[in-house]
Amino acid sequence: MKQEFIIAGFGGQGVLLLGQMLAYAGMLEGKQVSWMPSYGPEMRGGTANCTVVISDEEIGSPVVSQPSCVIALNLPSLDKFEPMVKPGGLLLINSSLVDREPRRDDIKAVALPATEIASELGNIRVTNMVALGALVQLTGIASFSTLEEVLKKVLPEHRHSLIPLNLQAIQRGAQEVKA
Amino acid sequence: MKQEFIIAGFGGQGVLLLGQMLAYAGMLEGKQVSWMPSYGPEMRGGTANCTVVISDEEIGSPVVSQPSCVIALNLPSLDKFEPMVKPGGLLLINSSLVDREPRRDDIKAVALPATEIASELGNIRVTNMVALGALVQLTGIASFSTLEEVLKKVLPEHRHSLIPLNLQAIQRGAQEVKA
Amino acid sequence: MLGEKVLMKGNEAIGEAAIRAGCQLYFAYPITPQSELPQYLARRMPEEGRVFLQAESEIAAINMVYGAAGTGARVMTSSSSPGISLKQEGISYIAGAELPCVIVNIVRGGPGLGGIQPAQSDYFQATKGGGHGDYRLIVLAPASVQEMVDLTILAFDLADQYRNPVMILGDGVLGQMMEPVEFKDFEPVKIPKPWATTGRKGREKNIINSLYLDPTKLEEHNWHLQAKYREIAEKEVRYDTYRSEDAEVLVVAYGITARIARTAVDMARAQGIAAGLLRPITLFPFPTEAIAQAAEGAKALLTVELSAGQMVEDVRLAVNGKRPVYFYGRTGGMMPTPEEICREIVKVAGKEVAE
Amino acid sequence: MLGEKVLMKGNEAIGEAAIRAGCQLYFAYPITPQSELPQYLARRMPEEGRVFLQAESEIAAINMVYGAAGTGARVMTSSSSPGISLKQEGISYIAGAELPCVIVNIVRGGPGLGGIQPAQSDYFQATKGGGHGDYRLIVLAPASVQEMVDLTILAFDLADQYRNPVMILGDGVLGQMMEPVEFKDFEPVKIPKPWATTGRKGREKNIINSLYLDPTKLEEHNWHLQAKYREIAEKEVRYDTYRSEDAEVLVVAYGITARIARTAVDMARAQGIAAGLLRPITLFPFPTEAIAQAAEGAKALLTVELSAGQMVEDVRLAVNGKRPVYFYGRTGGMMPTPEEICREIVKVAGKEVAE
Amino acid sequence: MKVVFERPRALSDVTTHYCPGCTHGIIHRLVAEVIDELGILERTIGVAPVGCAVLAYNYLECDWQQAAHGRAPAVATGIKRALPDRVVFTYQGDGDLASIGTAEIVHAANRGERITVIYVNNAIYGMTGGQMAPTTLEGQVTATSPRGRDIKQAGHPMRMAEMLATLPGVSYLARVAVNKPANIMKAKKAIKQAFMVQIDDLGFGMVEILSTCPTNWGLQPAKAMEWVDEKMIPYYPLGEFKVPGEVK
Amino acid sequence: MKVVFERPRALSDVTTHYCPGCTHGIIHRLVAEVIDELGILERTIGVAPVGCAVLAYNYLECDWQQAAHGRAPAVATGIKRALPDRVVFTYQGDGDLASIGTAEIVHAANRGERITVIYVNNAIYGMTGGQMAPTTLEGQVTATSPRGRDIKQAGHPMRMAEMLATLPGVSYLARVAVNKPANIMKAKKAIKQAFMVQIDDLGFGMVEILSTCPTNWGLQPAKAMEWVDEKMIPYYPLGEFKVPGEVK
Amino acid sequence: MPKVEFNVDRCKGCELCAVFCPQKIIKLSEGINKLGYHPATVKEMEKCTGCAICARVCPDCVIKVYK
Amino acid sequence: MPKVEFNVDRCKGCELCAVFCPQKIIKLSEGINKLGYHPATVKEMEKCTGCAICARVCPDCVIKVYK
Ligand SMILES: Cc1ncc(C[n+]2csc(CCOP(=O)(O)OP(=O)(O)O)c2C)c(N)n1
Ligand SMILES: Cc1ncc(C[n+]2csc(CCOP(=O)(O)OP(=O)(O)O)c2C)c(N)n1
Ligand code: SF4
Ligand code: SF4
Ligand code: SF4
Ligand code: SF4
Ligand code: SF4
Ligand code: SF4
Ligand SMILES: [Mg+2]
Ligand SMILES: [Mg+2]
Repeated sequence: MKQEFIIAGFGGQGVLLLGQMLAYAGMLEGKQVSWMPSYGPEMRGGTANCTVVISDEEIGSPVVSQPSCVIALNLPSLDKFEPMVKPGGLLLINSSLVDREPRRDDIKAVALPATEIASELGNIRVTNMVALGALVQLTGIASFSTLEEVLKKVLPEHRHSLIPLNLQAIQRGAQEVKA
Repeated sequence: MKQEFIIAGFGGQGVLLLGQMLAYAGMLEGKQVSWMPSYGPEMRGGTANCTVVISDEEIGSPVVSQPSCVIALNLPSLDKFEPMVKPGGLLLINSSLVDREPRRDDIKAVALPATEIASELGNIRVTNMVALGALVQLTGIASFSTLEEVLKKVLPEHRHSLIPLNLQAIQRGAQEVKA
Repeated sequence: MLGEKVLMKGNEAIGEAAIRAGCQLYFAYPITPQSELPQYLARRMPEEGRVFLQAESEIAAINMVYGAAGTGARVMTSSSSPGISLKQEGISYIAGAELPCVIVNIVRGGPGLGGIQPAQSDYFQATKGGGHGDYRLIVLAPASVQEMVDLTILAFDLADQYRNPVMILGDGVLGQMMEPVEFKDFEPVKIPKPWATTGRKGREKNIINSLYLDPTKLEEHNWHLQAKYREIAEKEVRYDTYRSEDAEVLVVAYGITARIARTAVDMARAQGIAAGLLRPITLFPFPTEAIAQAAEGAKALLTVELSAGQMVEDVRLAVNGKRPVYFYGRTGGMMPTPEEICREIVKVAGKEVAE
Repeated sequence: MLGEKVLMKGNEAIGEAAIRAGCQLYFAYPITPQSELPQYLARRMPEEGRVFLQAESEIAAINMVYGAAGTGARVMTSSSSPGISLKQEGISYIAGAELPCVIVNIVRGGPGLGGIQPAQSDYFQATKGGGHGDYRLIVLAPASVQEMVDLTILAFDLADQYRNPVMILGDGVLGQMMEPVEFKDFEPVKIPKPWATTGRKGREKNIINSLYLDPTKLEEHNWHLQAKYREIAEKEVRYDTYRSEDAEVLVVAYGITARIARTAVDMARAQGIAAGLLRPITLFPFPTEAIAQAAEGAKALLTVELSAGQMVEDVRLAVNGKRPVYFYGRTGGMMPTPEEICREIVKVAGKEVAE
Repeated sequence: MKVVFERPRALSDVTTHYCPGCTHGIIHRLVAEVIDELGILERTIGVAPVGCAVLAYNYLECDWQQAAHGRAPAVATGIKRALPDRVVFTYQGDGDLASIGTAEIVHAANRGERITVIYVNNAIYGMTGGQMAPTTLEGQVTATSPRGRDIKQAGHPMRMAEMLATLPGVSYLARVAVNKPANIMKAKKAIKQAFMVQIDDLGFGMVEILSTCPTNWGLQPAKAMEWVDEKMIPYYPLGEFKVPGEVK
Repeated sequence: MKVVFERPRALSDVTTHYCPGCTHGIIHRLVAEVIDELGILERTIGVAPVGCAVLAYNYLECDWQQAAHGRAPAVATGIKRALPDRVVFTYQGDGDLASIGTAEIVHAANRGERITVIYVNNAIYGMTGGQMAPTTLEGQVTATSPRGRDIKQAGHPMRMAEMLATLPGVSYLARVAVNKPANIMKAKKAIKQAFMVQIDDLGFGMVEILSTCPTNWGLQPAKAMEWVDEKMIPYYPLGEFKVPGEVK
Repeated sequence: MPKVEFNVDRCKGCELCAVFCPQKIIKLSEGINKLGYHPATVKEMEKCTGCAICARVCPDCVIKVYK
Repeated sequence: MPKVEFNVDRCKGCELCAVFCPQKIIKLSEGINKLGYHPATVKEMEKCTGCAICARVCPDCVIKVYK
């Protein structure tokens, strides 16, 4: 079993962290994982994305041209990555910032008002966690208890106070797509 | 016809110029010529030498391992180059500064008190010209009128006043070995 | 961190591995895409009581490496393509003076300022000597973050063992990507360095030098170096194979490209083509023998690189005309997809295997 | 000086030829064994109302060349091995930005500070790219002082024609030796340079640049460069042969070594061995075809270099396993004698031709 | 109604890649205004550095060359020697000019090279993500000085203006800041002076400009402007260090 | 009868490759005397330059590294950082230090690197056969300034001591000459000081020493000594430019 | 009457104009421009003196000033 | 009585000792040493004051001084 994710959005939306948490969760659950960011000065103010591969077997290419799942947190990301989703794959759209419908009908597209939910939770910076929750709910790629463990690992000590908020965001994201 | 010369001595003895004049003379007489100096900081105070090839045909190697003629203006040069002279070749020794006999008997060795002659002429800096005169006399590699022309070419304008002295040295060198 | 798996960036993994390997000093100048390495060591080296120094330039950095290596310390520098070009004189000096050290090049697209995306277009520079004179670096090409750790540790040992600079040749993706790594417990090899300049107390004076004014001496030194390189070529070749035993199309690729090619090999096999992969781990010494042998069984070879074709020359030299050697390359920071490489394998198979 | 033969040092001959070729600026830093070149131009350039500037370093010199070349002027720099290593970043920039210029390397023994005697151990650096990224220099290898003149003039033309840096690869002997040379009357080729940065008066602005942040653009640029290099490879190969038609042992050598090998070929012929010589004049583009063809008729090839074996790889790639390719080299400033090379020819003949 | 302020002609009508509030943008505009006022756009050649300003060639309407990291003064020398009647300037960051490019700037200054140098000191390596620069202040936290710059280990913040002012080839040298309106006006004057000494063939002209890097300083743009006043100017005093006439 | 003068222990008992009358030899002896007097021979590491002093490693009895042209301060930094309790010095010519090695010397000085720099200024490139150095005087004829150094083309002779003295990392900096007995005594004192500031961990120490190159100046050794007085010292004034205590 | 004009899609919302405007009449809008920023705008244009300080501190040359 | 000793085969005949000796008692000899130079020598040793100035200016450390 191998799943390939591309997570994309604006520079400040925390897409790299989202991807790292996903990879971390996969690793903690005994899978092979790789995380690869886009990088460079053009990130400044622009868009960022990362590719995560989670697999039962040794990972060949960390570069992916047909991801099984794409999270698009803004419109440019949707435009760029929608065409790449593997037929039958999953496309998670941050409908708070994207006002168009998906164009493909051979994939499963899910609209998630991630920024609005985050803003309801009092901090739009947890948009990425809302999306992560939804993703995990939709794919079952990791357990929620693993995500809690991951949060402890990726957040520096002095930020641990933020863990409850992040967990809440993850849960809200999950709930949203359960419905 | 091809002749290969190695001219060697102390740094200040003008061996490079001697070789250049030889090459120039060859060129003016329509031959193919090459001149190759030893170079480097070790020349400082040490020994210097150059290799001259004069040939009727295109010159292959400007590097020579068996010169047809060697001029040794000091002892270290004699020690180094005597063994290299081609059998039957010529070895011209500045006997003013070298107090040993040549060791080879399969070559023609000529002793020339070049420094003493130069000093008689009032300037030991023309030691090289004395040797050149002797060499040309012994080998017939160029005519003396060519040498005069060469002097005009290689000496900068403001040194042309020295031409008579140099010519005199050349002639004295030639005379010395005629006898 | 011991034993446990951690998710790390390739650049940082090299940093941590260097610390485990006993690297005492690190000198470098920032450049994308390897800046996480100096940044990591800026924090970690002082924690360990070791030296992190940001040099005023890549040239200063490589010459600081020369000085520190000359004292017998384990020392490292890192950069990316343009910065490595600036180090060429220094590298030639280090090789000439036979000083052990580790040099990391996280390659980006060139030539010139080029771009900052991953590339493998510094292969020639690394393996044939971008600096002047006849010298060789030992060149190690990791293909995963774990291998960045393992080869960094190996690099320090090989450097000391052969008194030779060792280059780790990565690329922007390897430097930036995260994978789980494990740091195993080990004792860094300790090789005595009686030649080091540490102050002459209790011995004759030592001189670190690459100058030989007498050409007979310089030639002697050069033959000594060549003999050392031959010994390295005999003993230190490393490579990996994947489904190569019965391969009719043998793909040769290193580093990140080999990872992509591995997936492509699986794809090709799924299409019924007997593809296989040979991945050089040491680029110098190059696995010439292994490739020559593997070529025997194959119908054709396909070299894939993030360049316009550099390693392919060494593959051709290895195969020596016995089999056709094809090339597929992407440049300037573009990465081939597994599908793309698979298509090339199919093409080669069509040309050669079908007959 | 026109028409008349003059006796000149190789280094000075390059200087005078550059002036004839319309070189408007020269930037360099002193180093043995090429210092006669800057010294000659320090006198001659101002006489001609042109620019001689001793730069603060080789790095400054190559970057001054970049700037001046970017204005469309004909411009040159020169150095010897360690100094050329320092120029590698700049050379890669110049190649990336496609600026025409001439770079002279009068090679000395390496690696490191090495020595100052003649060598050919910078072949890889010159032909495969000592700098980062996929780029090529056009590399010209004169074998006589007259050819230093002729190839210098050619170098400026090729540089302008292909918008590419051209390297003249000589060695200490060629730089220091004197031979008669003739300067023929000619009109330097004038190629319009609408891309030059001269102030934007009357046109859109021009930008001299090698940065392409978008990897698709950088890849495009790289394929454009590669296409240019292929064109050069098709059109600009130059080589010379000597008694090669019926040669059973074909010696391949360039520069000063080819001169010595020529005498050795005669010696071998005198001993009844059908020896011949192929002398590459362009090292990039390499005369691959010519060697492949000449190899057909020969029994074996012998590559002779003042190095531990560099060009021999290109010879092997050309021959592609069809004939054995032997190598004989001297390093560190040592020169083989004709007798020595002849002995090697005899050895090769004994091994291959006798059968 | 009259237009009292608009985009100078020499400034390209495009969006820059600079971060919000980064004063590289102000400096670009000032250079463009000076070029307009001196009427030299069509005979000016700029040399872009490696650093955040690497793309400056997209933002000013003159001819440009993009130089290797630190080598802009050498590139400018090459251009100026080839075309002595053109106006040549470099635009360089503090990493570019004061670290890797030290030899090139010192020798261009010493030669009295007729070029103008716009030296943007933001006390950090902006483009590569906020590493320590030679100009980083004591105690300042950066990506490669995570505990703050330690003088004993990393040396003192480099005052390039003071050092270069000792060289007789320098004709004009000033340090200015662009952190508030009054300073911006002074900065423009200094930039103009630095171009004028070139045009008048008096020698080398340079302006060191204290600039912000809100992104890597981790400060809001307005706070970054204050930080220049509070931290930078005390260590990097503003003023003219050399004016024409003092040249000997 | 007492020996009042003999070869210092740290000076190797061999013939040097220097030309007759070249004051590199005097400077070598002074450094050796200082090393003897400070008793540091067994913990001193020298860094030899590229230049006529490239073979210095054969002449002083300490450990040595031979550095690439101009990079001795970087090499010394590498050594000193590895072995902070050793005494590390560089010996560099004016081409080495003031031209190609400008960036390395400026930054070693600025870092206050605990090294001692012996800077031999002979206003020429000795080893390569007498080309113009950055320190070559106005009008001085050299192999690459055949009409004499022209300031407008080649820039001003570099006064490194004055320039480096502006850097706060510098603890001791003096200019001396070895062209007559009194100056030689003063030179030795300065060299000792420059070693002492290192041993006392005060910072960077450097002595610029005006030296002769009879060969490439085309002067007899004694005339060369006079030329230092007549031509060099007026432009390169002797004295201490920085002494410990002034460090801030 | 003095006024300022913003080239809205060039604004990066850095607020420097707002901070330095002596009249304190510049604010960031609620909306988002093409670049993804809240662009600056003037609410009470009648208070504008046309001093052009905003324009001089704007790093992105967003503002044109009339007087 | 003060005296100086020359390590003859180290002398390069540069004459610096001769020029700086306050007693002007140093001259170059007629003979040539191993290096090929006329080495310095003292003719009237009794005039030597043992001031060691000659030794201090000698670039080749040829001279040993006793007092
Ligand atoms: C030879 C080389 N070394 C390093 C780099 C990486 N690099 C790019 S920009 C930069 C520093 C830029 O800092 P600065 O000059 O202060 O400009 P800023 O970005 O702060 O404006 C560095 C180190 C490079 N491109 N080339
Ligand atoms: C990278 C490099 N560039 C140039 C040279 C050639 N070179 C050797 S010594 C020297 C100059 C020496 O002059 P200086 O430093 O003043 O020392 P001096 O010989 O005068 O004592 C040069 C340019 C070199 N060896 N390496
Ligand atoms: S990183 Fe800093 S200097 Fe660069 S554009 Fe952003 S704010 Fe400006
Ligand atoms: S060339 Fe000059 S500096 Fe070098 S040893 Fe001779 S006199 Fe001394
Ligand atoms: S012109 Fe002056 S008053 Fe008007 S908005 Fe700008 S800063 Fe404010
Ligand atoms: S200063 Fe300019 S970019 Fe910043 S908010 Fe105001 S108008 Fe927008
Ligand atoms: S010791 Fe003094 S007096 Fe005696 S020879 Fe030497 S310089 Fe002259
Ligand atoms: S100073 Fe020394 S080398 Fe010179 S002549 Fe006197 S003894 Fe000889
Ligand atoms: Mg900066
Ligand atoms: Mg010097």
